[in-house]
Amino acid sequence: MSERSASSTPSWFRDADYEFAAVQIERLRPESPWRKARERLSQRASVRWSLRFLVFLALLSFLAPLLPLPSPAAITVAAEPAPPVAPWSALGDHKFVPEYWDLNPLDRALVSVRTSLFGKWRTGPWLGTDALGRDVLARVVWGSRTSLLVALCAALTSLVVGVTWGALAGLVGGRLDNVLMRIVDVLFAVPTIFIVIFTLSFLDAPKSAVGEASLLSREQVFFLVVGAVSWLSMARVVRGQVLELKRSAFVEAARIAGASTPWILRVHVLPNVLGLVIVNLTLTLPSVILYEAFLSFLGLGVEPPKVSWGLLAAEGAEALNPLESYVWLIAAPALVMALTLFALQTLGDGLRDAFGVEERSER
Amino acid sequence: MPRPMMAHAPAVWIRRTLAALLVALVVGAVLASALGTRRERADFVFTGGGEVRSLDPHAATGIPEGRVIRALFEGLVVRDPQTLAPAPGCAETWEVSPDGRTYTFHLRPDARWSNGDPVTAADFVWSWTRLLEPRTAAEYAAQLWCVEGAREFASGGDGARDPTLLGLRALDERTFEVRLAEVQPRFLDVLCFYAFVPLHRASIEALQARHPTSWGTLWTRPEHLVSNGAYYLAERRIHERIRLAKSPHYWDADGVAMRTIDVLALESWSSALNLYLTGEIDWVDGAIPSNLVGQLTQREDFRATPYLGVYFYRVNTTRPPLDDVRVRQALSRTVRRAEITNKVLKAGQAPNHSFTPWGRIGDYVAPAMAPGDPAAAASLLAAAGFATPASKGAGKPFPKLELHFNSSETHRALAEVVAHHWKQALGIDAKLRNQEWKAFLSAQSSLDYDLSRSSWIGDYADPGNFLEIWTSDSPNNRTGWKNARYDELIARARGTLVGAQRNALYREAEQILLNELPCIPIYSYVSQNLVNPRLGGFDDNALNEPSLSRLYWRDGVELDAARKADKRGKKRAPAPGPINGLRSPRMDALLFDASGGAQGRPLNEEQR
Amino acid sequence: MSAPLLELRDLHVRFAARRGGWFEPRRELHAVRGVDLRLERGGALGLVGESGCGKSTVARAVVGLQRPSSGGVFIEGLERASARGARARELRRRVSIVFQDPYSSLDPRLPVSASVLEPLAIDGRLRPRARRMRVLATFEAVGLDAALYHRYPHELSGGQRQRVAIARALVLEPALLVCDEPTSALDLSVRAQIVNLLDELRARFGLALLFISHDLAVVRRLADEIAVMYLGRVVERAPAQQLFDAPRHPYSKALLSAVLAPRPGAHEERIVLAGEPPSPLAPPTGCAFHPRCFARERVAQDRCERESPELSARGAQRVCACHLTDAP
Amino acid sequence: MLRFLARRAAWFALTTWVVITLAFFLLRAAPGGPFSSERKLHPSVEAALREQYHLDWPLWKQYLHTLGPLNLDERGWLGDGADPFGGVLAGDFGPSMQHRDVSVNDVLASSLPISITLGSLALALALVLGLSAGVASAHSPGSKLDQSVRALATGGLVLPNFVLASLLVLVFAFWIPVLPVAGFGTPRHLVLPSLALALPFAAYIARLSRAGLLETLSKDYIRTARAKGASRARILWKHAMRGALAPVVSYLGPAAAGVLTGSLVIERIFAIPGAGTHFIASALNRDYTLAMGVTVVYAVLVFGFNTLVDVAYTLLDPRLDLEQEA
Repeated sequence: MSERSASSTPSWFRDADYEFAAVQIERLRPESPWRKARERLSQRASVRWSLRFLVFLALLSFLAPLLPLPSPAAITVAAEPAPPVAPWSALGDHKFVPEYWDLNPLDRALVSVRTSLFGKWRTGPWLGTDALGRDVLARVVWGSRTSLLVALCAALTSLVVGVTWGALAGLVGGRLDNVLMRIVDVLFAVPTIFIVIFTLSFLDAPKSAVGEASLLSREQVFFLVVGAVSWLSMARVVRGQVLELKRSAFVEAARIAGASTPWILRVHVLPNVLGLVIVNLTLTLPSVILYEAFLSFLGLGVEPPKVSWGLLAAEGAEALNPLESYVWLIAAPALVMALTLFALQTLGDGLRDAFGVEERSER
Repeated sequence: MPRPMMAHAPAVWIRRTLAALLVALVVGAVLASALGTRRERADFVFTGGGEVRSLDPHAATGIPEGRVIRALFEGLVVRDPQTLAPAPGCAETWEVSPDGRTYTFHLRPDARWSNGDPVTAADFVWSWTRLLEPRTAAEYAAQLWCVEGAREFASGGDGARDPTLLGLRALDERTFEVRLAEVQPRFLDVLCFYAFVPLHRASIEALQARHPTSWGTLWTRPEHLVSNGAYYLAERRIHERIRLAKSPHYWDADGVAMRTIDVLALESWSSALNLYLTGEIDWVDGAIPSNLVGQLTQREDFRATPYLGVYFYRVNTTRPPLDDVRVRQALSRTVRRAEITNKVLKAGQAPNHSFTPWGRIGDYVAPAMAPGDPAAAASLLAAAGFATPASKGAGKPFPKLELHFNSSETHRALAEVVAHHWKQALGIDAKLRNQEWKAFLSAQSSLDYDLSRSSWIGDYADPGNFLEIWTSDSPNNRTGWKNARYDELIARARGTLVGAQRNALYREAEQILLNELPCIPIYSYVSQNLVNPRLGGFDDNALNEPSLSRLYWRDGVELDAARKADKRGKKRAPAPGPINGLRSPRMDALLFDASGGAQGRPLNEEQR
Repeated sequence: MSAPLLELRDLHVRFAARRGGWFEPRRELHAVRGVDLRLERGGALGLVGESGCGKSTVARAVVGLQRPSSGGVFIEGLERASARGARARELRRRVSIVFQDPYSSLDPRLPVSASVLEPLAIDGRLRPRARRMRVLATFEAVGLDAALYHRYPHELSGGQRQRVAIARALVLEPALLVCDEPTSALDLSVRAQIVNLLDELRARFGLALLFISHDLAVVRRLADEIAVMYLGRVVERAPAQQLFDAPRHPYSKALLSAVLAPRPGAHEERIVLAGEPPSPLAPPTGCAFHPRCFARERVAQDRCERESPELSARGAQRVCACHLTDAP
Repeated sequence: MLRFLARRAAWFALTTWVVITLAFFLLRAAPGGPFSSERKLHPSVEAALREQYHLDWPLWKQYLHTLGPLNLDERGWLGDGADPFGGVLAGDFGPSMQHRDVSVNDVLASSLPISITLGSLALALALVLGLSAGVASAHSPGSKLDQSVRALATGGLVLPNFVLASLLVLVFAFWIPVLPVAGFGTPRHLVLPSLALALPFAAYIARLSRAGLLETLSKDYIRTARAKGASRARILWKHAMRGALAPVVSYLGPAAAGVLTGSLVIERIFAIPGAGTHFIASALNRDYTLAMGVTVVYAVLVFGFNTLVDVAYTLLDPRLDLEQEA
């Protein structure tokens, strides 16, 4: 037989006839599924509000030093926890002393901007004060930094480690898949709380070097540990989806056409996994925030004077008793936590619907 | 065209199996909880915190352990629950030789073990020998090293140990002689401690014969434990409860009212409080969360009593700048102790101006340290060459200090307040380091800290108990502080029999301590008890050790009378419990005589 | 004589058994057990049989998705599995496939034009502009409106999607189009359109078709020659008309009688096969069909249980594997 | 199936070994030891204790002794010294270093059944509550019932369980005094803790089953069933449940691990003498043996439950293939 070269093949199609149409058709921008998903998302009021709330919260926690709040750590030795006052009855006073703890340079700059903006004025105890006279509002706002940072850390690890891990296992398959997924299984079976306790106690270990030269702060280790445990389910989910994609007809069609693995990964797998990843993220974040609360309850949370919602909730839960309920001590952190998680969940639901409806209609 | 059936079949049985499994789980769980552990409430229920770690008096160390062991066992002498003075226990009488070196105890003829055996002097010889045996690894063995031959016995190799060389003799069945190698003026106080109770040799050795290589504490199980105290061990469920039941063989069984006592292990104070408020517990002992102090101190059932304990910060005197005594004094003189006790702790604690808690123990009156004075402190700091807020930039900046504390809300709050004081008066930044308990201890023992939270609780009412930890060879010093004069004074006091002379020596030593300040005393403890108002015979004392065998339930009349007599004017609290009271047979007999008949008393409606 | 476009020589495909059943030892699934087939340029071969008879595996082996365990797939005389580099690329151009389910064969995240474009992009022969023109040309060839160019699969009907899938298969101008039950997931009306389209494409481009289906009506419409598979074997192969007129193998008879409406006046009764096809994990001894064979009841032969019948000629163009019909 | 289980068993052994090794070395590397305390032990006493618990041995010997199955101890513990077997692999965790009267096996024997009772009750409750809520909500999507169930389900997911538990105690033990505040012993004592433990999981199961049901309901075979005249409730229970159950079942694995972790909090709040308390306490107290015991038990439970779930999942969906997965 003779091997025919491509050029010698008489084409079935008279491509040239379509030159004009090809130019025309490229002008019509395709409507990407992402944009459609976005549209579908923004059609829901609840999703819009959730998104707004989360953005607001993120801004609030980032800009906390800029706000004219009392110091969340400053102790005024009060007799009893004071209940909230309405903003109009006690707008605030001029007693702010910038006695923040070790802040990073950016935050310190923000504090100085704040003092130049508001002077010594600070808000009143709008959400009440706790047993040491600390302002609950300030603590909730500053506490959001820890909680959101923990969530962010977990999100990043999930994305970087979890997605890579799962995609690798699913795509390569075979022995590697087996090994990778068994590692995940083993890690799942190792009680994470145990790891947390010991990592923290290593951190508490006496430092042989001269005082200050600590490698990682307690927060950082805390973040690392939480991140380290949060990617596991992401890896599983991604692997499952990749496996399904790998067996799907359109990937097989691409393979028949000679597509390489990177090609398939780029063109077919990643875009199809992304929706799932995002949805799974919105599930991971709430559970991580709750995990932080759990650790705080066990006394393994962040170090004072740093605060977190979990710590506030754990402190506040003590105040829930029949003798004297200092309701605001628990209500404020619990409410803001609930709202955040609620917003994340609404967003997750919205995303799932936005991405998922298409998938469902295709099956 | 025939197609393979979709496998519907398994789904059905799976659904059924799952459903059945669910039902089985629920039923099983409910049954398990219903069958296993249903029991009557004990006459008296209390909690002192977590699980009792050991019931072996030689292995146990803590306060909750002590309460149970003292109910189970009775030593030669016991503390009088009101005065804490040594009172006759298993020994009816005793003599001390004039040189203070020989103690002769005469055991009660009716002292019996819970299995009916008589308690003999030989039991004490055996028990104390077991205590001194190195393999027992008893923490309190060192307290007996004043006994002749004890130190050699405890430190000798396996072959060198000869129990017959110990100064312990059973002169006869009921006479027990102890010869001391060195004078111990507080020997009787030491003996009140629960480590020195007798153990039932026969039962322990029988178990050991059955399990020859076991050094374990198998004998502390309810089915094996034989005790000589007012109670015997009826039941023990790890991490749940210990049930004590009145021992019929106890020599003073007639004086014991509560037939059963439950000791609950509760990790969280909130759940203890909740149980107390629902009448499930009659006595809760534990530090109250700051949120609740204000509320509780108003109530009649809250009892705060001065407690033999001091809260202080250890200062690492080996680290600059804390090696400078002026710096330590400056730090100490800027702590506003009264503010801490009145505004933060609020439960009745007292600011400490000496290391000895409450400024005095018995007839010992502690010297006072230099009074709090921020200005003086600032000048001390300036004299040490450091910049202060007033020094306008003169002097070197004070390095950042780390203040270690173990994870607890109270320690954290206190550290925050103290750091605030230092910042305010001296411009010193203290970084707070919250450490997990064991890491905290490890840092403290290896002197890897600047300042470290600490506390010390006395075993008995004696200043030596507190001051001896600061000698240079004490493992509890942990500050790197050494003072030869101090060591000498303490050593001399230890060998002095006359109380007044000894107190003078201690006073001189404590003055040195307060000048040098390897520690910054903060406040003296109070015991914080929530006690059912109906409970009678609950004696407040500085060790928070009411005698469990003296407790009884008041009836309505007595409760009213007690309430009238109470002049604290506090809020009434519910007093659940038996309305007709529950008294010991002896008290009942007395009452019967007094009222001249068996007519009932008016009922009280307060029972819940 | 030049090599045929497609030739299967004693093709065997074995799988490690996926589900050995409860408490059963692991076994091997012998999905294709020695298939020989030939297809000339422009020809149309229909492959029929029940689900699980191995016909899809044959299709997958032809397009290179499944490596043969032994035997070989030859495209224009070249062995598929051993081809490398430029030859492999050339082979990929020569053969393409249309899958059964138009729903899952298109990437939901890509506009359909991108799906059609993909083989061109991978092949890399044409410049981007030319690729788009080619896509439009194939759109027209398969009867798709150019307005659907930027649409997503979920916006299209099943028939449209299958046309997209066909366009994708045509875009590299293959010589052989493997159709793996391309119509079975479609509505009846659409089915006819797709069949017509395939027929038309075959006529227009001289495309050879390997048409796999259990729908005999469709096969009859498209195929010149038909091979009947049972349990991994070809049991009968004959020109389409001959097979439909006079099936020789009992299984072929059963298939035909089950599917074709009884012709008025026809005296043959409808044959209903008993039971389900045996598991390919545990094929019956002897003739794989014997447990369900109705003819055997009439002419009992032990041989069927012992000996596997070989394909043997039953006339000029047809072969059959049956002991009972051995005698012509 | 056997093959699957055999493979699982191999992985199980590996996992256990990893957990044991990790726990052993983490514990020994952590600062402080089981016998460090505020009132420092006399060196001779500490030495005696260390000898008694073999902490004076070289690390490798301690490790082998902990691992077992050979008892390297020449004396034996709490029993016949003649026993040649010991260590984790022989099912003997040794003596507890903090609870000096008992062995770790004793502690586990008394606390584990309680935790398992509580946990399984909570899981069952979560399933019952979650599935019924899911079904109720899927019965008429968009209705008031559906909306309130969804709101409740979200509520269960947004609060830390200790806050939930405290609220439950306040409401059902003090405001409406119907249930005991804490303790263990009667079925009534189990109501609040298992509820507090179950609620977040019930909420999640409700969401999962609702979504699963709705998806299954849109499938063809359900339409067929409906066309045949089956009532919606019947369709829900008889037909759609199977499709909806799969995600719920696959969630049970993580849920069981979550219940185990959650019970650390719940047991503390309700003063339940389960294993959860030991989990934290033993690690904090450096009770090497007890910490090892609870860790291994936890790992075994999680692994075992995941295996069970995998089996159940495969049974629900025969297309899934254990051999493949293993």
